[in-house]
Amino acid sequence: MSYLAKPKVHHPSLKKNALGLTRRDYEGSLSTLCAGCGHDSITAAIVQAFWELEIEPYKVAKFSGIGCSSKTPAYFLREAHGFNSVHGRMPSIAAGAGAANRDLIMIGVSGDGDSLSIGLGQLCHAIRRNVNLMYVLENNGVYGLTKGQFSASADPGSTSKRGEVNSMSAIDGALMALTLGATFVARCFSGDKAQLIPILKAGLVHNGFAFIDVISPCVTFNDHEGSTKSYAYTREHQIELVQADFVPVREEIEAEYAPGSVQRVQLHDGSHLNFRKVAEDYDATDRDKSYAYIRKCDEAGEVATGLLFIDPDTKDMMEQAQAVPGPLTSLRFEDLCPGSEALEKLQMRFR
Amino acid sequence: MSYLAKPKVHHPSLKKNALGLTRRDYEGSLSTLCAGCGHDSITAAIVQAFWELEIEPYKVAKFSGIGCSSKTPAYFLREAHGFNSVHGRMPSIAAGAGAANRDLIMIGVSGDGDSLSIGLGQLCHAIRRNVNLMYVLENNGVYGLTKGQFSASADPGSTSKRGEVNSMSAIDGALMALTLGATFVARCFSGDKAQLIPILKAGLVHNGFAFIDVISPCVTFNDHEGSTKSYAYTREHQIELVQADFVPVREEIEAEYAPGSVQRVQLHDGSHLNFRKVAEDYDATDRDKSYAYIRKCDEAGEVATGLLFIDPDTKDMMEQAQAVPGPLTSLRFEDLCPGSEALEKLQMRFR
Amino acid sequence: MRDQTNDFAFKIATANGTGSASANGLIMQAIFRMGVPVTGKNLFPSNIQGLPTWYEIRVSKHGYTARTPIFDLMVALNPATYAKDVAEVRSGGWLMYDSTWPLHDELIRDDVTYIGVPLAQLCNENFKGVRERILMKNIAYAGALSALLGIDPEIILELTKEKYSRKPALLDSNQKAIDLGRDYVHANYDCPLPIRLQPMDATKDSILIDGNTSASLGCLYAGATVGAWYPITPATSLMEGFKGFCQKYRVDPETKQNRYAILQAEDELSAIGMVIGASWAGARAFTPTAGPGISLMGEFLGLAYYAEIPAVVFDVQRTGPSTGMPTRTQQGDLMSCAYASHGDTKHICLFPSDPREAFEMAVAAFDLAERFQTPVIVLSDLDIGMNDWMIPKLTWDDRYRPDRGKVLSAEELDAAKNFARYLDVDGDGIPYRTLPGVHPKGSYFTRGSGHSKMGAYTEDSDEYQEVIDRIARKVDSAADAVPSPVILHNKGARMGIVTVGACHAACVEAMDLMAADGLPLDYLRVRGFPFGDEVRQFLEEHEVNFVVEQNRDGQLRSLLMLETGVPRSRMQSILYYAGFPLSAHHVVTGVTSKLGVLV
Amino acid sequence: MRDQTNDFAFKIATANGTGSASANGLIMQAIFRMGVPVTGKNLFPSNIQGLPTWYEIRVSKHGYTARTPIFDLMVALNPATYAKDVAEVRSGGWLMYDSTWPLHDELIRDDVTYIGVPLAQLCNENFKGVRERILMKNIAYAGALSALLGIDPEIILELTKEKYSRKPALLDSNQKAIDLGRDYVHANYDCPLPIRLQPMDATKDSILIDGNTSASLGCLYAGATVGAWYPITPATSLMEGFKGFCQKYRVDPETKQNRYAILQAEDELSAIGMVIGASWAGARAFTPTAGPGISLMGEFLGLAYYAEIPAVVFDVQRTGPSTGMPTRTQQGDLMSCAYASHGDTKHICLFPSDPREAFEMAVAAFDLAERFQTPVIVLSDLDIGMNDWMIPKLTWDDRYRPDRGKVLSAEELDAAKNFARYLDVDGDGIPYRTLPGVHPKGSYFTRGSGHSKMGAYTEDSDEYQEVIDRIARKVDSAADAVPSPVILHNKGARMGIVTVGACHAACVEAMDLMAADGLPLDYLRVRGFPFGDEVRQFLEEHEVNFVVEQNRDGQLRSLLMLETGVPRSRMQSILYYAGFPLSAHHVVTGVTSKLGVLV
Ligand SMILES: Cc1ncc(C[n+]2csc(CCOP(=O)(O)OP(=O)(O)O)c2C)c(N)n1
Ligand SMILES: Cc1ncc(C[n+]2csc(CCOP(=O)(O)OP(=O)(O)O)c2C)c(N)n1
Ligand code: SF4
Ligand code: SF4
Ligand SMILES: [Mg+2]
Ligand SMILES: [Mg+2]
Repeated sequence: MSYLAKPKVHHPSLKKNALGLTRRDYEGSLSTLCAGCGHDSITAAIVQAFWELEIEPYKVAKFSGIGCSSKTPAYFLREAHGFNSVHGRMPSIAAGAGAANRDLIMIGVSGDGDSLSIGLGQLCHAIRRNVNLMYVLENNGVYGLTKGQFSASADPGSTSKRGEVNSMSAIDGALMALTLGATFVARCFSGDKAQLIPILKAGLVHNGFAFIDVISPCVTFNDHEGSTKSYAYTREHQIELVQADFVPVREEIEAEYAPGSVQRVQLHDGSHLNFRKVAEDYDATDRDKSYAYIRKCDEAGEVATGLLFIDPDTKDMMEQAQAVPGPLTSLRFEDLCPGSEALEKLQMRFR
Repeated sequence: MSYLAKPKVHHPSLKKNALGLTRRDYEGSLSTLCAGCGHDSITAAIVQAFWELEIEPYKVAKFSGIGCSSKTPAYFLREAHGFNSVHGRMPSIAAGAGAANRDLIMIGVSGDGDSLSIGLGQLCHAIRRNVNLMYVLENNGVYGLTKGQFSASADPGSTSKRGEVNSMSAIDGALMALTLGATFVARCFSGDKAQLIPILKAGLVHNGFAFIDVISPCVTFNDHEGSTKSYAYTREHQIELVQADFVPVREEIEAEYAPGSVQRVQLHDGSHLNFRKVAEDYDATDRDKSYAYIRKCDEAGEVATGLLFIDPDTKDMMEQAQAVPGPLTSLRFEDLCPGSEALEKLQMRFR
Repeated sequence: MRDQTNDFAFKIATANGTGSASANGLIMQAIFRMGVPVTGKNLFPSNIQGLPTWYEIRVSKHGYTARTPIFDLMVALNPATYAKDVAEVRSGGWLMYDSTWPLHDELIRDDVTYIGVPLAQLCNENFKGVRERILMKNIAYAGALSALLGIDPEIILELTKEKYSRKPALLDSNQKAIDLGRDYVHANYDCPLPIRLQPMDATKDSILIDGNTSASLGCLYAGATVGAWYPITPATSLMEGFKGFCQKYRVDPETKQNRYAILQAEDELSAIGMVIGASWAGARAFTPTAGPGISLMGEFLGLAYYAEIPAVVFDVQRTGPSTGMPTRTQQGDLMSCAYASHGDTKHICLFPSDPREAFEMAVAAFDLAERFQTPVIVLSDLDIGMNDWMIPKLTWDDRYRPDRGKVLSAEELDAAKNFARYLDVDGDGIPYRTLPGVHPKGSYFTRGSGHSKMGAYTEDSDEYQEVIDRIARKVDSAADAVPSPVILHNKGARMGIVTVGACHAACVEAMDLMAADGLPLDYLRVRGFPFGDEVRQFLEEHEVNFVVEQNRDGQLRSLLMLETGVPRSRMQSILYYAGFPLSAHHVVTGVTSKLGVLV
Repeated sequence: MRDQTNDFAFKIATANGTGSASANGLIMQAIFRMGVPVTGKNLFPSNIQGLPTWYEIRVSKHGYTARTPIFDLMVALNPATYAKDVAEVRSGGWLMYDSTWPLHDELIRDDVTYIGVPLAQLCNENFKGVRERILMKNIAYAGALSALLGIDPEIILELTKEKYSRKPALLDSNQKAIDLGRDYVHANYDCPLPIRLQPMDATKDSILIDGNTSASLGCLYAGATVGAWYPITPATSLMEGFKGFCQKYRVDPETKQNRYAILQAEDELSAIGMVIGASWAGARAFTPTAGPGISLMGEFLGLAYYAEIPAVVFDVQRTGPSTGMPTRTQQGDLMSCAYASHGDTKHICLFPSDPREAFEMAVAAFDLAERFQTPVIVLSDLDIGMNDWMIPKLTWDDRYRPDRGKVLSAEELDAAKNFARYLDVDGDGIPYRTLPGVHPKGSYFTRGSGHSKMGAYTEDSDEYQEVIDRIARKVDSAADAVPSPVILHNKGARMGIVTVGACHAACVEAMDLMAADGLPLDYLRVRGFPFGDEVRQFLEEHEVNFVVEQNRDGQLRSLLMLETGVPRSRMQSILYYAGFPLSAHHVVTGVTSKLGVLV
């Protein structure tokens, strides 16, 4: 809200990145979310990830739907355009923006209601299209902003704050994304920055749709006994299948890993990921293996986290459209309009 | 169309079922689809399945969206109510009807455009809700009624009649249904009645959402070289993982199977299925195994068919709602309206 | 100076999510129990915790229920809005604040009396734990207020007891907090203030209730069995209310099974689809929503209109367009609802003015939807739906039986020679319906594509036209069946006020004020659409009609022009669309300024 | 008997999916090449194969392009519709049929001349294979017709050569089929009939084109780079046309990469979302749809209106409501488009009357959308979009440059002190925009929720109201920017005809007829919404205005009442909504019957 604009004081002490920007320069207005909301931690991680990647904020476009989670793009990257669209329809807005200007660095933030209920169709088709968008699903198992109804990610058997039991099966965004051919699938916990930040960085660099499901507890409506999206439950049941270290282009690869223990995946901009297998025999580049592995964890009552799957060399939406490089918005009108002569000529067809 | 109403002549010769009805009694008006359309074969199989199950037509409710496929409910069960709703939104109509009257035997017919594009969200949520509906997806990889654009089930690399190549990944309805916790998942080929009919019968008896993906070639727009939904391609690449024999309640189980070769699954009405494993080590009651198996076939360029997965004892939507047995529509008003005294009393809360 | 006993208004400024809601409710209810007419308006943010929220309480011995923008006392407990709140007190009024911290000089007005109560300090001394201290602070101010306004302590005690009967620990701390506030005020100020309460006997036949709750009661009593919804402010509490009542009155005593089904849909398209499917199969089904939901339901509403399927929709309107201000009120969906969906359509709409009519019209909606086999939209709004109104007790006639319309039973179908779904057998434009699963002869194919009166698919012009012409006649004929307008004639009145919905309270108060100033006005409030002929007559009887409504574009006036043919020149728009409930003040200034122009 | 040379109409009845379309096209084009004005109306079913379909060709030396319901010749080739077709021939007219099989007696009218041609027999004798025989039958009748009507054989030959230049085999069989038909007729009947063709010189500056194709050309020339769509009849061919032109004119000659992106969305909600996203990011983007799509786009259109984002939508209207008759025409979406979405909204609409205006208005739509930062809806219809119209050649002014509206460049932002998205800097109600990825100073947060003129989130009444009041002013000011109405004054006219879109052709023809009968009328055709003041003036200048439109509820009249304030009493509705293109006949009978009542 206007009167909540955060004072942009500069502490000379703050560390600067290569652009000479401090973390503060990647923040937005003051959060109006509940104290302790998981979403705020994710916002902090996003700020950190952009700062570390040394991205100029104004080159970024932020998208969201409607919900507490969807409010958060206002809380980071003050100097980037933001688009808080309508409920569940953010993916189409982002796809359109990406078509107009493929050079935009696009991040979308959504909630489990916004993404898996009203927005399920658009999310699935954005995955199919491989829109070049990092999509962060802030997953708390409820509709926070409308005060705590079950969302489609609520696990069967889990209970609402009022004690009702959810009977419907849950939609697991990660499994669904894998099934739909997503090229980047991760699951994290808002409470685990060490894991979240490198994955966010990889997601931003990934060429295509990066789906990141982040368990993000709702302290007000879904942090109780009986919830499977509470801080306590997630801490207890989270298991990390892989640890992904993001290595930017210019940094040297330290060979400090025990041989064989690490899988190296090159990203399209030259940077790469080092996967340290926590669960050995896990292969984050094998779609079916990861699917099966996540299912195994489900059966064991564990919440599988980490960068679960990546296919680094795929064509994003605009490559599939075989569009010219650079923004369509910067094409000269002369290169778009065939002109009067051509019009005269082509009309012979209609005689 | 009115003037296409089919003459309902009765050939005494025609075989009658226990209700004394012939196949003719399960037909509808004359099809207006293209000669050779796969959808017409499915219609014929549906007629056969209902006739064999000896279901009174008027107890059935037929639902569809919009498309060539969605026209077909007019072509079977003349004596059943039909509801040709709007594009992609049939599942919600069926869910509502099922809530009002859970005794209705509900069948939904849709197309790949109706189900996987505009209707994807509703389909997924009907699966989650486990609406007691047999859902037949007549899958031809194109939008037939709008003249042949790619649908979301078109395989990457397959070509349109005009020669365009599809670049987007395909949505495999069966895999998606498995991922969403569907309790009955099958895939068939419209050209294979022997396989289709028992599966349709099982789907009708199944207590919950029965998802049946039927490859149903569009002879006019998608039956060419380069299509992966053509008759030729499907015949060549179809492989049957399991053969399901449907055994109605009153029939004896003939033990004519080689011991071990058959898996017996009991359905909630007492009838059951005998699975003859074509691919041995296939288990149609193991969600993850079937998922993996289908994926393996995909990799091998094979189209896995059969009753791929079934979980016979689950709660359908109305059981989850803990609703009274029988139609809500037949409750007496006295049992619904608390009356004036109760109103007087409860208002003490508001003083 | 006028006596303000039982005739004043005050406003409480806090931050949301801090428990102030229950304190405000406590005060409201206590005043009500003293027999004094009272209404409350909750102005809350679209947010869960920590943002400014206000609660306005108006005490009116005359029984006026409209919002008043003039406040005698401000309870300013939110530093974030001090400046705004201080400015809003009327000259000569009072301001209560938490004196644990001093007030900045610029907040001091010398025409206002300041009442400092060290709430935080008191609670910090007497309670442990951050959360409890915050909560108790908000109970303590209730105690302080009760002293300042002369609220009967017995009643407060009784209410807290009722509330915490099952939680003795809470009861004690609450009681303690109340005493802290009251005692401090008694010790430091002479109480009560000139704005004070005196017991009356004006509320014993009334209740305090919000319109979503009463509407959900209407659905319960009308026999609705299927509720489908997707949560949205300010409609959410309607379905939550219905669920609560069903859990109490719709559970089979033996089997504990439910005589209802509530489906939480994945979105509004699905919710209205479920309602249409359920109604098609013969249930009374409904869905509550708000503006964005209405937009999303457009396609399906057209299907129900053309395929002639009953459907009941509650549009609890909020401030638009788009997401707008979800926690503010408006009447901005009139046009969207009346003509929802592409192509030629027109929908029956009902316009409650308060929670009582919300209850009655909920029942009427189901009868009309089934009788006319078409969607019926009840246009409530956030003010009606979410604020606590004092209304006469709801009553119920046990002889009521649902009007299921022309539905053919199995017996009738057995007897019938044949059945044609869209045939105008009775010449009233209403065809006969059948339900699935009832009888082979009843079968037909429902479709939103072209169909003949026999129910067959058609692309034939005449067959198509015959059906849609009949549907137009049918819906227009509903004008005589919807609730008739409220019409008041006043002696000597030459001009009229025409309005809709929640504007009622402010309009009638404004008319009293203007009559007192020698400007009597006639009054008409539409309650249903399509409009009956009385509406046209009223408009034509009056040279000048002031059309009062809460939207920017004068949508009620638009509907009046379109449907009655009365020219715009006879209608003067008085519009208020800032998002708060309408006050008599807005109406009076609106009328007088127009008159300034007119004369 | 009047000379019908170059002045007659005939109708061809076949089944769809049998190749008759190309035969009909061939005949149309041949007549056109003879220099004779001609138009065709395709009446096809919502189905792919085997259902009745009709093609109506009107030859008019006067250049009238409206549909005529009177047919001099019926080419009855579909036994399923024989009865209907025979009945439609004017008394004294001709009927050609396939005499391979005899006609039933009840099909014989003695006031009609029957021309039997054994098409099936001829083709069975001369061609092999079921499919080829069916196809060739439909070419053979073209040959027969060319003889009966005196179409220049040379031109037919030339056209077939052009068409099959790359398929010599097909060329031969087609040529052969044509000869079969022609020779048989020449041998058995004396040709040509009194309804005959004679070369003229009236078409050399014209083209035959449908409005979806011309609209897609408009998008190409306007510089649209992003097209998002979901297939729907009758809008599908608009995007397919755009794709075709882009493949020819928008591919980088070296790299073969595309200077456009066409996104086939999963539904209309997604399609309009993509358009809004692309426009927000600075591209010219559009989506073609029909009624059902408009209903589904409602929520997003409200967002674009309130967040002030350009968006171009083509609504190629079809017969509603709901799915209605997808292959029939209507003007039923006027109200839905003008006020789409919940809350207070109003949208700029453009109303082309033929393919030429569809081209021009497509271009205008992008300029208006970007200039006013709001959605613009071009309301075409199936008649304009899918039928072949004879129109003057399209022209293009190479000096044209897109009006991108107030978009701040990086340089401007650099220079600017600060940027406020929704500030009315110039007092014209239009704020300044920035695009993402351009400059840090340009950043702002776009939202459909309450916002202040600075672009900040707000729940403050005044801040909210300031913005929506400006938006209302902004959109109303577009009245002077949309294409002005076409106004014709006729000597002695006291009454006026007011209409919209494709009704034009029928109205002007009707006016000629009525003028000849001594009833001169003035004429106004609206071309844009909001209406300019000329519209109000015209309506007020005429005691009686006949409002001619193609919907049931008089939606244009409604818009005129609402926006001009002119009372309904001055407007007499003349409605035709049976789904076929409007004919002068409907207008004349409409007017005269009203006059009967009036006098
Ligand atoms: C069309 C529409 N329907 C309903 C709403 C009301 N609504 C706002 S947010 C929300 C759900 C948000 O849940 P989620 O996406 O999980 O976000 P969270 O608040 O939990 O972070 C709903 C239903 C809306 N704004 N628009
Ligand atoms: C809201 C809406 N959008 C678009 C259409 C146009 N439309 C009709 S059928 C169809 C696609 C049908 O494809 P599918 O479901 O695969 O059925 P098929 O014809 O292939 O059997 C479309 C896009 C429509 N009727 N309604
Ligand atoms: S309600 Fe829940 S999701 Fe929303 S801000 Fe509060 S804690 Fe976060
Ligand atoms: S177009 Fe395709 S899907 Fe439609 S009827 Fe013909 S063959 Fe079947
Ligand atoms: Mg959530
Ligand atoms: Mg299809």
